[in-house]
Amino acid sequence: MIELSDYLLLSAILFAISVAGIIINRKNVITLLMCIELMLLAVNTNFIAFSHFLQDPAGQVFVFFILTVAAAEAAIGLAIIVVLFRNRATIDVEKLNQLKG
Amino acid sequence: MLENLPILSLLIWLPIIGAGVIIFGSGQKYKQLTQWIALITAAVTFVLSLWALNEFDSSRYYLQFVEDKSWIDSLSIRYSLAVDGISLPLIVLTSLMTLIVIISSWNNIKLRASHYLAAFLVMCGLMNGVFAATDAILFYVMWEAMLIPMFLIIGIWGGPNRIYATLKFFIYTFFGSVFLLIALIYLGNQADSFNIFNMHSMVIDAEVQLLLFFAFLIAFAIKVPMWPVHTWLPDAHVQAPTGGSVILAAIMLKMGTYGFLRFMLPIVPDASLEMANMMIVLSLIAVAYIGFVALAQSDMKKLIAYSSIAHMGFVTLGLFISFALIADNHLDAAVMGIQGALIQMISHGFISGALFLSIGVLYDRMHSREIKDYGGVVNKMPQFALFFMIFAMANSGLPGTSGFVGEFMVILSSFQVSFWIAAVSGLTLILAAAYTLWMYKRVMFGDVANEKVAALEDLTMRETIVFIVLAVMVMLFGLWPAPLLDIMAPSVQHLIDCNLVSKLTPEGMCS
Amino acid sequence: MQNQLLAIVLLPLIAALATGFVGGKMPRHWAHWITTLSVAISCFLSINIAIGQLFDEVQPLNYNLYTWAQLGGLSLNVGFMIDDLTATMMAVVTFVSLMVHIYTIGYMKDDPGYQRFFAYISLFTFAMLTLVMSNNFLQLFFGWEAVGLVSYLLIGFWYKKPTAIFANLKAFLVNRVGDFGFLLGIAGVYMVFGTLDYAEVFKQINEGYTDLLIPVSDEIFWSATTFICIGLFIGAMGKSAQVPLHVWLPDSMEGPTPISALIHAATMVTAGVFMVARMSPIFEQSEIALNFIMVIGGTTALFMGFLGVIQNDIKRIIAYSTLSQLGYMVVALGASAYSVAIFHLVTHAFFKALLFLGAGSVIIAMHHEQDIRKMGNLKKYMKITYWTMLIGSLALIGTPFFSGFYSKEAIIEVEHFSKLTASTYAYICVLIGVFFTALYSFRLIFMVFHTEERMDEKTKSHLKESPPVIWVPLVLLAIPSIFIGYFLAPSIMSGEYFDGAIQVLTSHSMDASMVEHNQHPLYLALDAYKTLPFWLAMAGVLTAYIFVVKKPDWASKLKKALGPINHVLENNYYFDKIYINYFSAGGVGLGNRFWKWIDMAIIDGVMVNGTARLFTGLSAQMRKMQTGYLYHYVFVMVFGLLGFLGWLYWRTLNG
Amino acid sequence: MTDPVNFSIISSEIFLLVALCIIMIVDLFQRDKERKLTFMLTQISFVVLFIIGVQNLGVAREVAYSGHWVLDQFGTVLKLAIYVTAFISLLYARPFIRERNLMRGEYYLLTLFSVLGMMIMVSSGSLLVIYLGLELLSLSLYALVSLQRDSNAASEAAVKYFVMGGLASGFLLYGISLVYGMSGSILIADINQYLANNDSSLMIKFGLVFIVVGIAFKFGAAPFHMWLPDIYHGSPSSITAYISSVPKIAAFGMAFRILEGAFGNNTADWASMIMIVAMLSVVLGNIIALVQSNLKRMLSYSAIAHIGYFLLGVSVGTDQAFAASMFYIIVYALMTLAGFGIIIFMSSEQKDYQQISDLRGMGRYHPWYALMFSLVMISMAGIPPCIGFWPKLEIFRILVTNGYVFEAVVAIAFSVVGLVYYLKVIKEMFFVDATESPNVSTSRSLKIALSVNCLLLLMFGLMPDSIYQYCLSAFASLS
Amino acid sequence: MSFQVIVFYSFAAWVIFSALMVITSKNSVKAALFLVLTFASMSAVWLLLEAEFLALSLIVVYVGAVMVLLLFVVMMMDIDYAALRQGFVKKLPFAVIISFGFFALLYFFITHGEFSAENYAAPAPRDASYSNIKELGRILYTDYFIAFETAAVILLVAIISAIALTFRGRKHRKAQVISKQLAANKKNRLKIVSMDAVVSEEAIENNETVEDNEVVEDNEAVEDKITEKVGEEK
Repeated sequence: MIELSDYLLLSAILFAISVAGIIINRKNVITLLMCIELMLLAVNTNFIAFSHFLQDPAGQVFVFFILTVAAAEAAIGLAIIVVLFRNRATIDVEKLNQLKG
Repeated sequence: MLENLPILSLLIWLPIIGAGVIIFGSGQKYKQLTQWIALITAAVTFVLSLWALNEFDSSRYYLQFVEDKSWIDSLSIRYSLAVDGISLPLIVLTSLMTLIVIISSWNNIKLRASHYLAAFLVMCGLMNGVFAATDAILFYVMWEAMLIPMFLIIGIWGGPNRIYATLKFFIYTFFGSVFLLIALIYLGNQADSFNIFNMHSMVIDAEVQLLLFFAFLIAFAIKVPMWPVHTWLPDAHVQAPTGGSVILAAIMLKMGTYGFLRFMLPIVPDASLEMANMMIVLSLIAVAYIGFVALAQSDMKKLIAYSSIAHMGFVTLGLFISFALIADNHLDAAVMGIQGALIQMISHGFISGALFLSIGVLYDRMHSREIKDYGGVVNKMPQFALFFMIFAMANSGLPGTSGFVGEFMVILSSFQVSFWIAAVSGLTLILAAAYTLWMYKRVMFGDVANEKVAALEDLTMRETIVFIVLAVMVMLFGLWPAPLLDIMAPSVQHLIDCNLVSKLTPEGMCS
Repeated sequence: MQNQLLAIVLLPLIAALATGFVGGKMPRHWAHWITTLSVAISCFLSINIAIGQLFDEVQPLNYNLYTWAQLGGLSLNVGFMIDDLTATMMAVVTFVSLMVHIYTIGYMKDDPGYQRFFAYISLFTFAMLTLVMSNNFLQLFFGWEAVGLVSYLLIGFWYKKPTAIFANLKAFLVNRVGDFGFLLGIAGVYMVFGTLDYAEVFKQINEGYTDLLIPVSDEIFWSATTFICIGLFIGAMGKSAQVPLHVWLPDSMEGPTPISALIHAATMVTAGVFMVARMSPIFEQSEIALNFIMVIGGTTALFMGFLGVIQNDIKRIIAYSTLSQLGYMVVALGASAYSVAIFHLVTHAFFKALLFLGAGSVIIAMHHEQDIRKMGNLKKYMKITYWTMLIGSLALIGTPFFSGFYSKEAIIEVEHFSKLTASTYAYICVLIGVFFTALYSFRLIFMVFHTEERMDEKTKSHLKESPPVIWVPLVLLAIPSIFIGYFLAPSIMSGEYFDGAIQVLTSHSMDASMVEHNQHPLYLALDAYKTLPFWLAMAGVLTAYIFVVKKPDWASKLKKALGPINHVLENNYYFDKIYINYFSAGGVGLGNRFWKWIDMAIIDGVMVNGTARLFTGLSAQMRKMQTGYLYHYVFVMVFGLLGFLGWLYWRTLNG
Repeated sequence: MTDPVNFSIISSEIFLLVALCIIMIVDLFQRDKERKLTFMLTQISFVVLFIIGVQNLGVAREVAYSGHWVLDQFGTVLKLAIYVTAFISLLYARPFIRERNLMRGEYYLLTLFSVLGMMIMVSSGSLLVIYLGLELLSLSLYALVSLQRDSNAASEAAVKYFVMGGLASGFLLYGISLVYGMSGSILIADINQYLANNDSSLMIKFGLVFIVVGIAFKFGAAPFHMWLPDIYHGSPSSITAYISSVPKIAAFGMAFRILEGAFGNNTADWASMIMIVAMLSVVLGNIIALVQSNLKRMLSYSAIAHIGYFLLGVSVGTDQAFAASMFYIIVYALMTLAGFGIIIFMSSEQKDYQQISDLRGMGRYHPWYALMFSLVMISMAGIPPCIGFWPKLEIFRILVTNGYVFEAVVAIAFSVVGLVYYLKVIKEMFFVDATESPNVSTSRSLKIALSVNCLLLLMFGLMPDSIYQYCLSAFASLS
Repeated sequence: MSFQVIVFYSFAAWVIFSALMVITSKNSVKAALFLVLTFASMSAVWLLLEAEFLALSLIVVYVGAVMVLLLFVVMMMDIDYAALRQGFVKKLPFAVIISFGFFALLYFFITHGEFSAENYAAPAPRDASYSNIKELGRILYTDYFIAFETAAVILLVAIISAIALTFRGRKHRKAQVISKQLAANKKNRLKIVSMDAVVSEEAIENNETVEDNEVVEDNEAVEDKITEKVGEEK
């Protein structure tokens, strides 16, 4: 049978990948956005797995709201990226270093 | 009606309110007016302090003019004020010196004069507050707040290197006081109240006492200042405007030794006893080593600043020598040591204040503090030379001036502990005379050295009044210190009877 | 009587304050009237009291004026103690002072600081009186330092003269070195006796007390009494200019001549001698201290005498003579012959003041020329000055019948009979000293008043006798210079004079040995030719005569012959050089090093500013962490998370 | 199964939401370039909210909406602080945004939305609602930061804030999911109940690590502080003033709800972590701030340090400690508002004057404002008699009382380091000679607001109890 | 090995693979498509967990809406992928180490923690009449009333801010426009002004020029404002 920890490990792998993705990506801001979505996906998987094994709908509700928020977040994130691109004509992460020190 | 007057509150808040009025009415247009307001405020404060002195009952020990109001209930911090024979003379000294500073800087400050006066008034109130507070946190608040006006005074009206000096002053002293804060918090927790006098009757075990001792030591030693944390003082003094130097030397340094008396000695007597030898050595270094350093100075203010450190060494010496004396059961000598320290505090207030004013008089006319720029001033300013001579002699501890009294007592009492302590501290007789009179010789005596000296004019009326007051005080306490000592005597006796006993066990403590 | 005492002390003070503070606004002649009158009254009252004490056997008086400070059980007072010793001193002080006041009227006539000068000397009289009349150590110390202060002011009276302001600083500092010891001595007194009151201290001594031991190190302990005595005597060495603290006195001649007479001959310098006599009960307790005193005194008496011979400045000769004579007094103290010391003090006060004032008279006549090589044959112009000075010199060298003879003779005798270890040395010193005293004294007389006229024409044309205001004091001083010894000798020699005021242990007392010499003063003088000192003195005079009058070229030849010795003498045994080059320059250098190396470099540079630099540097480095790169930020954040997880992991594994 | 719907306990939120919609619509039809009406309505709604809040002050603790919503003294006091600080920040913002083409209805709307989010955060009874409130706040802030569309710095700051914020949300959610998995509930009360009955398990600790990281990020505590200086620096100053002050109060609400509300029985599991974070913040913030020459950046590093002090209180974890922290954070919000108020005050004529050296000559040409700013700096440095001293004192007192003497000494020693850079500002204003007057705003309302704000620092400093007693009462009603 | 296990592992593998592709692709479009794949695979896993509604929502919301938006934006920006490609590989090992360490820790806790099969036994499958949607719907509007409303407000904020940030009418892009640059010519750029040698007149001339320019700019600005306003009203 598939145990709870299997699901959790899957989500953990996903989580680690998304973190790695944010660190290694030095060029494209949009990819960062995707990494965050991946991370939320990992969290969601956790919730659903727990919800299933606990037989408690609260986890699923939580995921529902996370999905909602993630959508809103994506919208705002993309808007911000658009603003950035308009200002700089680039979305290169490596060039986002005006503010430092 | 007068009996119910909250005299201590008035002494604190009156000058501060006066300062507030001045700040709001600042500007060149009202310059005259603000000056008069400042003068009147300071004068009233001084009169009030004299009145308090008159009302003060010095026949036996108890706290007087007690005010106790709730302030910060959540922290059990109270607005409580009271004085005893140790703090009251310091309050009078503070009020007097503020008045003197305000008179003496009447026309000397060109840039934002009203703010300058306001700063001094604020400081006067806060310093009175430090001496009057019986709540530890209230004390600390005043203690810290006092730094701000001084910081501004040096920073705004100071000499060319003022920024370095004032930052150093502020940060140095602040650094010290944060440890004080920790200690006070700890004690407040243990005592369930921040009342200083409750702290006096606490049982504290030896290890904690030692930690508290060092916390207090850092805070107060910096303020005194003791060697080796004294280096802020010469810088601050040299850069400060005359009034700033006067207050700094006359009052602010006393805060440190007052702190020793109020906190360190009574609260951690066992640790103090244990560390008394270290303190004595540090004091002796201050006296001898700093005396030599003063000898090498070419800047008058720096010289007097170093001499201040050396003289404050006597205060700390007197305070800590008493531990060794009590241990040997020389109670009379212990009284003498502490009384000597106290009177040295007051006397040094007058003398150093007067010396800095004297240098200010010269600086106002010549815009130089370098000894080598002077020479033969006596030819042009005979009156000034007379006063300066009196103060210089007082500084070198001539009997008959107040400068002698404290040193005499401290040397006498320290001899009971060890010949060597007395011998090293007695070096001041030679060193103080050497650096002060050598400076006097180079500045005042001789033929007129240059054209600038030739253009000097003697004291104005205003300066003369100030100097007469100070000279009278210096001579008065030199020839007859008894009145002052009598005011302090019950408090000192109480200190020795009740506060310097071991705090390791509840036995033998009286409240 | 108490009012009288107060008047004696306070009148000069009030006069001093009056002339000092408002002197500039009053006519010049007011200044001398106020001060001279007040000192005259003081003098009159003092003599009155002295007569009462000495001859009418009025009970000694000891009372407190006011409480200076009350410290626990210890009460420090200001008060007076009047007994034979004090009364004598008061009379001498006020009398000499009065003479000097009168003399000053003439001497300082044209000086711009006229009022100031009177204020100073009046103040000095006050200070000296507080010193001698004190009944406790505190007040003694007050007077002690106060006379030092006035001396400082007076030496630097001509503050424009670089040498004068150098000399006054030097005088003050050297005196401070002495005071340092003195203060420690007082501290010792307080430690041992628990009081600073004379009467109490003496009472404790008489009733027997236990000497304490003062630990100077773990191994070495000193007797507190010895310590006190030596401490106090170091003070006396400063004030009474004993080797090696004598260096200030010759330089102090930079001051106006009246004060040389008043302070540096008659009164202040004898304060040390007075003090030791006053403390005789304590000094008696310590033979070590007495020996020490005797060695110092003998050395001073002899070696300063040598220096007197080679000086050419008229005042300096007298100054060295003073040093030497002070040595005589101190030697007598060491031999427990306190009364003899005081005796010499009194006689010396008169004839030395006389000599100084006479020298002053000469100096005025010479228009402030002090070099005796530029004088000569002044006898022709200044008869009174010549005769009075001759009297003074004769008294000084101990010519029979003159006052100096009795006191000096007594000193030599007590040295002879003293049983202390150092007495032999002291005896030899004082004996040889007699010869040299005569030599330099008469060298001065011959050089100034005889031989050919060496001054320039301009000075010569103005030479004349000084006005009466100057010569009257000379005459008035000349009288006691001749006779006072004759009158005082019997009672002092018999030890009855200071009965009660001075205490001598029987083991130290020389009364018994002195008795056989205790004849009528007239016989004593007539028998003088039998004694060695007389012949030594005569030899001195003769030598002076030969070298100065007969064969002046011999002097320079001798000088050449004694090259190295002469060099040492001319440099004052190198004392000044050592003090200036090593002690004072060394002190300043040490201070400079402390300041530059420890204060500025280590404490300020490394510790204070170093901390500031450390934090600033740290800050500058740490801000570089903030690269501005998003992935670095995330990395740091993840790293923080990993840190916590790792910490949890570690904690889980380790329970 | 469900509670009867009780609108009275969410009256504030309902009011705000209604007001929001009205303002939104009113703004749409506004022709006024100044957006005066929008502004007025916004501020009026804060006033009304404040009144509602004051009426709620004495109300007993109520739990509603299946435990997802809590009305208690704690939340009310925090909300009141939020209203006041937000109100002041908008006062500051007005002249600033007027000159920077930011005077748009969205500015006020987004502010109001974020306030709503914060209200939800501090009143929530479940992790879910906290998360939602947090996101509502965060999303509004992301938008606010990038609202100045033509600014390079602002958009960079927005991207950084967004990415870092998303990451932190992820961490927080991961932690929440684990806690949910263990306790089986997302209701704070249930979790607390579960932990009271069960031992703290490894997974709870594991989840807590993530939660603590998420919370630390929201505060900007080291080492999760990296976003903070850049965001504060890059955002338009008025928005910096806002995001540096108000959300901190809400974040404290969140921290308390989660850490104490849910994990109050397991203080040991998170206290040491918070302590580490706090000490790191104190050290790092104070040190890096030393060499900053840009006032905004300096203040942001100082913010990190302040958060460190504040978290020291949290880490102790007793009610009193939380009260002290609450006191600290409210006071800090007031101080930092005034601090960024300075920058707004300096930045007129459409140019941003942010360097410390730009203050030069303030003491000479504008002595009153120089004095006011000095009060801010003194307060931030924690020197009496300004208010900044008292919360510090209280934090240190809590530390010492609970035996963290060493931590207290280190923290207090670093406050000396902190003093240095605050004094630098005063130095620049007063001690350095200036030949020309520094640039300052002419807006009267800003001047008044700023003076009042700064004087409040002094006034409260003399009567700290006027704030602190409410903080204490917030916790007194809990237990 | 049951069917479910096979499904789980195969989809899990897809999830991991596609997630790795997301973070390693240079091309955003590619990455976005891989993200879609990740989501789709993950929704299959969710189905195993009996979260049918959410599994479908995931596809609808993400794949249908969010990803489209994402792609839209990606396409909209003309990004130079060649430039983005540089300097990527050398940072990879570092990230691998970090993420591996991270995962190792997670692995340790998850496997050593209390989430074992004993504590969390697999629940019995629901019967067919059970409706995931119904249950969620029921509690969403009752127990989770507050959360639901908040989520609604969040969406409102998203709308408002997205509009506020991106909508600005015409001509407000600051980025360089290549076509415009290419189209530029000398006549448009360069204005030749005839000048006299007299200084005072020169000054006047300059002033006039400046004023002219300002007027033009002002007009433009006003126009912009108007269009913006209209846009907002719409």
